[in-house]
Amino acid sequence: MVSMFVTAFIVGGLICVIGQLLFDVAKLTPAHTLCTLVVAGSILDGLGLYEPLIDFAGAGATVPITSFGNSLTHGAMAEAEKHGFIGVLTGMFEVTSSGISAAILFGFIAAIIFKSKGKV
Amino acid sequence: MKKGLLTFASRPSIAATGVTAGPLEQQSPFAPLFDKVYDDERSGLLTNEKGHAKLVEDACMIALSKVDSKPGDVDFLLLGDLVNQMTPSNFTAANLEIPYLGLFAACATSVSSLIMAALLTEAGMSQCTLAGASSQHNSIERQFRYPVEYGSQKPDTAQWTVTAAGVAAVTPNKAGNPAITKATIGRVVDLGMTEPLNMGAAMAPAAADTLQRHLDGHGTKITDYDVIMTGDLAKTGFELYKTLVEKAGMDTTTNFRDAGVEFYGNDSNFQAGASGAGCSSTVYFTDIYSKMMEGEYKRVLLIATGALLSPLSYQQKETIPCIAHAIELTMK
Amino acid sequence: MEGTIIRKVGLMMMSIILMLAACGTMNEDSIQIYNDTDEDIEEAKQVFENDDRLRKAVVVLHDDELLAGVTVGTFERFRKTKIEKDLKEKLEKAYPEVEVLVSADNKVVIETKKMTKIKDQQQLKKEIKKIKSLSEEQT
Amino acid sequence: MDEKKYATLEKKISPKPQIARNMFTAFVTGGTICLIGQGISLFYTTFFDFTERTSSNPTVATMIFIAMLLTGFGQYKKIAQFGGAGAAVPITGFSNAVVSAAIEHKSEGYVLGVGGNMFKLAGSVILFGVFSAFLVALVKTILVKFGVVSW
Repeated sequence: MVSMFVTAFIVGGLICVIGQLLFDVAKLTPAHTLCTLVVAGSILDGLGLYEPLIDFAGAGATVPITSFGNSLTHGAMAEAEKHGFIGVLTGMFEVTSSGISAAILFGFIAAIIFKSKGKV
Repeated sequence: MKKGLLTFASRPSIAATGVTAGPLEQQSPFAPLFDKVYDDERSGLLTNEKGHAKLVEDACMIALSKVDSKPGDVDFLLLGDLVNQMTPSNFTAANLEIPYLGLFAACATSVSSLIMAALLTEAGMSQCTLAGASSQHNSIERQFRYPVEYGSQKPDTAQWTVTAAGVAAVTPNKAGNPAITKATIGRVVDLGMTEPLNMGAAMAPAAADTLQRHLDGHGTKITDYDVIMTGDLAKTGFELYKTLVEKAGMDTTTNFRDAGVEFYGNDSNFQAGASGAGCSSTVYFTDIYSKMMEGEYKRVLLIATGALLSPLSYQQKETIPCIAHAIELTMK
Repeated sequence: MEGTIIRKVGLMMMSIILMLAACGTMNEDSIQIYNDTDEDIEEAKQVFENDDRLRKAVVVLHDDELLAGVTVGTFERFRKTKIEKDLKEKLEKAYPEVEVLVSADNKVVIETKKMTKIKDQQQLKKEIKKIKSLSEEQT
Repeated sequence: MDEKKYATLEKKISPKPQIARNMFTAFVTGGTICLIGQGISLFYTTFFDFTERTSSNPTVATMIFIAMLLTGFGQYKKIAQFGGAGAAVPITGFSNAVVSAAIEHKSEGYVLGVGGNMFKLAGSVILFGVFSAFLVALVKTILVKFGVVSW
């Protein structure tokens, strides 16, 4: 059980180090970096490399943004397996519905509750 | 290049100054000299822009109270800020009902408005003109960079926009007050800098160019001035600016200062230092102004620097054009 | 100063990784089999014992269903799905007429461990069906 | 002073990002956030009917909720200034992008402000995620149809 925590910490940290390298070395803006990582996530899943990583690292692979790309692709491929080409469209948000809906919902609730301050 | 040089024979004076600042600015070494300080970024109002307008209006009223006159006695109001279409300055002009000229030179507006006021006074058309510039951290941050609460890692070259407004009342020559004697209108200089989080590097060449033209045009030397203070180059820009000036064969070790470097002291929370029209105008109208009134400085050269980019020009991969206006104040 | 921190942390990381890999292999008490049918459980024990990729196994054998929750070694988790398939084949060869479900998921291990203590048949059947549906779920 | 000479001068004088330090802080921050994520997913597997695989959905939702609170109280930008990509890459960074844009544009009203600007930063992530997923799934389906690859 403890080993899951350690692997999650290490794999999560490494993915963030890659993001930091994209920030500092490749001089990408945060938005570009996140898009690159999402695309990388979905390509990795296409090659079937991301699922074993989730098995190995648990939250270390599902929390970073690469898991968003992965679950989109995974849903699309799972549905495409059953229904062919149309499945690619129908299955897209099959797996990852909670991420987007939670972000939209909590974003709006935050807009109602909070007021931004400028303190450092 | 002898163009863009101004000499004011009638030596218009800065009769009084009004400076207001936000909560974060209380930790600035210049804070004791501020006339009014708010404990909330929005000075208690609903939106950032409303707070920004109140900041400017209070600064104008304070400057007027020091020359004990009312908005009705003022001939011209010259204001500028960085928000889209300068709405805070426009709303202030609406409340004060003074004939209004909106000026935009980004963070160089503090000096460009002084130059325009001096010109109007020199032409004998104005007994009292209010000239000033302002900026507010929240409204600039959300317009130029990211939402305030967004967690992006600011590099060491980033600058923190100051929440402050500085306004000066310019009148025909008055003994005992700093007089505006010479000025140089800056040229737009663009040496291909593209990183909006390193504006100091983009503005440094403009400051060096204006300094060089001012000294050559008016036939003065670095040593004639007690201090040569640039607007908001901050640490990186100030280093580059000094290097450029030294390459032109001048010594920058004695009397070179920068408002951006000094505004927040040496607090690493603010990365390279301060920026914004509020930064240069407040330091000029408090620190420099009081030191001249006390006689510590006899002759100063103020070079305010401004980056003339927009969020749109950045996204369209344009480089950052910059400008720097210079003005010379003398105590007789 | 930077360099020393990085070296210290690097060292710490290496030791943790070594510790993970070196965990113990299978032994007697790490296999729990609950069997209320007349099937011979010796072969199942054999299958789990000589597979050194596993660290723990909990098996419930109840009329024609066999439910096995296994925990694999840290670095074997990369091939978790393959391990599940292997064990399923072996067990199906050993018990042809029994319906086999093998899962390396934590949840299944926890639930099967609880199930070994349930006595009444009805409850047990319901639990097994619940676990089956859980492990097929995608979202 | 022409552009090239000035560019080299600027490169020499502008402070470089401390790559080693930033990598270390990103590693620690990202790791801690994923550690917390692992704790939450363990919580869901033990007390609720989620397997290890399906517990990622409620975990992501809870992390987004926590990031909303941190952003609302103005703490997230401090974590991000320290952690850099360590705070931006996890799903909390995505939630921070959505929540901060929503809070920021509240002054323009809920429909035009919050509605119009909420996905100003995070929208590109969704766009490129869906587009890349579509391409990858399409390519894979074609390959499978040609029998080059099996599912």
